[in-house]
Amino acid sequence: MVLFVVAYLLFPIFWPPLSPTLSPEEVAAFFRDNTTGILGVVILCNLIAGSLVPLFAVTAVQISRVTTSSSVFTYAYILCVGIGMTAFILADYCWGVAAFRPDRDPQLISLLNDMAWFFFIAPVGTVIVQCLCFALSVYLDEHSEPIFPRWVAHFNIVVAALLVPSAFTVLFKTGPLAWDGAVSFTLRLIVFAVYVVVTFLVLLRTVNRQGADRVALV
Amino acid sequence: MTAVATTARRSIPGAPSMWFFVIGDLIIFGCYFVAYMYYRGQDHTLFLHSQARLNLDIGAINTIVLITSSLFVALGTAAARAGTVTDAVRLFGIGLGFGAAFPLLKLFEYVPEIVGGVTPGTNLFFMFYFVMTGMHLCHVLLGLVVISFVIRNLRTAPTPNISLAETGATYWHMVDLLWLVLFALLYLMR
Amino acid sequence: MKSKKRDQWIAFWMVPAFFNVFGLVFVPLSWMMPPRSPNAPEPQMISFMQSHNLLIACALLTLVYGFAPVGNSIYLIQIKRMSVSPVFRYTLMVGSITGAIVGMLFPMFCFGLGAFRSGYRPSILLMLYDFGYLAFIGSLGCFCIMWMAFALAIILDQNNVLPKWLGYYTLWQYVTELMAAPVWISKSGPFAWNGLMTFWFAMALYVPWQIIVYVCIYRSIKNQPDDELESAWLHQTSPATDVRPKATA
Amino acid sequence: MTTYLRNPLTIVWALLTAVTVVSWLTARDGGAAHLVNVTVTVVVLAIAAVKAQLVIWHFMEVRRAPTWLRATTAGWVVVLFALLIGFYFQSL
Repeated sequence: MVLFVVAYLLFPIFWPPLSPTLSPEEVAAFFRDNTTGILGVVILCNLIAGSLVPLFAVTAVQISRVTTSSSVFTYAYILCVGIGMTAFILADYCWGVAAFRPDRDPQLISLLNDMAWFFFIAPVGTVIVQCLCFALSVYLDEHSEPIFPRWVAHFNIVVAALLVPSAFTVLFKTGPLAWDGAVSFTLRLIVFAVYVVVTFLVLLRTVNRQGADRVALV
Repeated sequence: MTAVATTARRSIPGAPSMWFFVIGDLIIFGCYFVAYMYYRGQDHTLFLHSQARLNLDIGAINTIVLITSSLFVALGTAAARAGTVTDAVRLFGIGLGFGAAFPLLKLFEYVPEIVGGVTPGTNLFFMFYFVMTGMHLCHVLLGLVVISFVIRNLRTAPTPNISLAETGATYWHMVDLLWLVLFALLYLMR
Repeated sequence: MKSKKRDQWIAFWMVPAFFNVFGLVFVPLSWMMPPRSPNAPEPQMISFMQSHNLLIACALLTLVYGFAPVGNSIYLIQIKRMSVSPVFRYTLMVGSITGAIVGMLFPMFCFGLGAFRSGYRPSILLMLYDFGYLAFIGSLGCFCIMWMAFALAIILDQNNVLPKWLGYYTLWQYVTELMAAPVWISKSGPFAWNGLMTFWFAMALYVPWQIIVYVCIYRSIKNQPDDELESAWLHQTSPATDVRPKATA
Repeated sequence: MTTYLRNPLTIVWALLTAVTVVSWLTARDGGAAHLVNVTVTVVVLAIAAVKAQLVIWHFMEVRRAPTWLRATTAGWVVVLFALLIGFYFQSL
């Protein structure tokens, strides 16, 4: 979590994210002149992605404690986390490779950069399903005193809805839906950060309350 | 033993799900054979030339090895059904022995070929040859595992599980049957 | 009566919808499947790579591919009910995670990337073209272990959750995956990635299998006795509070 | 142990091996290896069909199985070899 905040500060290099309309040459130039910044971001991003996994794992444990008729949502949640995080880390690799040797042929650099952006957007699909699974498991909780408060489910639904538009960055190069557009990029990051923080807090509460009845992971 | 003319039993030997698998496998391999024949029809000379480079002797010995192992497995099932478990175990053992000889011979056939530069990539015939015999080899290895399970069951279980023995035998005969057709198509055809 | 198995049903019905979209995205929209032959004439390949609806396909997939795990989780809960060790469940889990990325997401992105920016040299486009198809059709490993784990689980299972012949049918899925191996070697003829032996036989076996599996799972969810459900302890009359079933992994 | 060898199966086995050896010899030094030799192929395919049917009947004990099983297996052998020979001649 802390890493996430630190990376955020280092992120400003990326803050004005590369607009997709840049031609390969400019992209290569961009990579050339601030390689150190990018490499820093890449290394930190790897750590962040790694650190997010335990957070989601704890949510998976809590979901398994929710008494629905079967643990289909827990498995779906675990699989989504697996896929989402790998995609996120792959994005770093592409940036890292591009920044590693910036004097490569510009077209390759821009290809790697595009690939990085594609993978950066990919987790959107799984995060949406994650939120849906989480929300559904909370709604269907037949437990006498529900493990998660209701508003958590509503929050997840909202998060999922907000993330949907950013999947279309692939189509547009300019305007709100493009990479650097307000809707897809900034909204997505803010929503994601808020989501992580809120889940973190909710988990703190449920884990403490859970102290009483120990139940193994599903 | 031979006098026991088993009446026309209405039940299928072995588990019905195994027969589903056997028939399905036959159909799938049948499709592969037909596809092979179709592509062979398009380029006879290439197939003939490359076929000449195959080692016919090992192929033939392999066929005989498989048929004998099939015989012993069949005798083993008959013995198991008749209740004499010790003979059944020995018969299955011999069948397993012959069966295990098949992959060894296959190695003696593949290694010199691959060392000699004949790989699946060389031409279409060898691609078919390696893929089909490779698939068949997987079935043989699986069959060996199944038969060793049957032997273990015969030796350890107080009452031998007849249907397991029959299922294993049916599968093994199917593997032998597939090889017969493969042998004819790949080695003997002109 | 509020069906107790509602969460399973929701997950269950989500997946056929996903597969229809999946089919729609692949076949009619971007004409990616059935694949072109590996050594199609270059201009044809490049024009294919530039076509705009590859991008739409890509966007749709990024949105929808999250439902693949839901499909796999349905298999997982059925395996959980079987009397087999959890090893099969973990193999299937790991297989599906790698499979989703390597087998579905990455190839789609390769095509999307090609279409995204027009300035690429043909050599890069061809590389993406091969990468996409080889990764999609040639990816054997993860799917092999997935179907093998599923098949063995069904065959070895005592309390007969899914019919045995389905186990053998899944075993053929494993066999067809093996048949896809020559895709890496040959560029034309029956063993190329659009060849009869590797692609069409596998497809002919896969599509009916997918439908049959869903029919069987539908039946097994339907006639799963209520007392076997994990939420069963909640509805038991006995007030014992700590009779919570140990939810083994 | 030897009492089992006088089993009808062994006769079938002897027949199968004999036929294999015969086809092995004919193929080895029979027609020149590089010529499309129709007779050899037809003979070989016919032998393979007979062998397949023998294995199915005796070894798989389909002879005493219910009729539908006998029909499917026999049907498979007939259809397969008919297709094989058909494709073979179609391509000549």
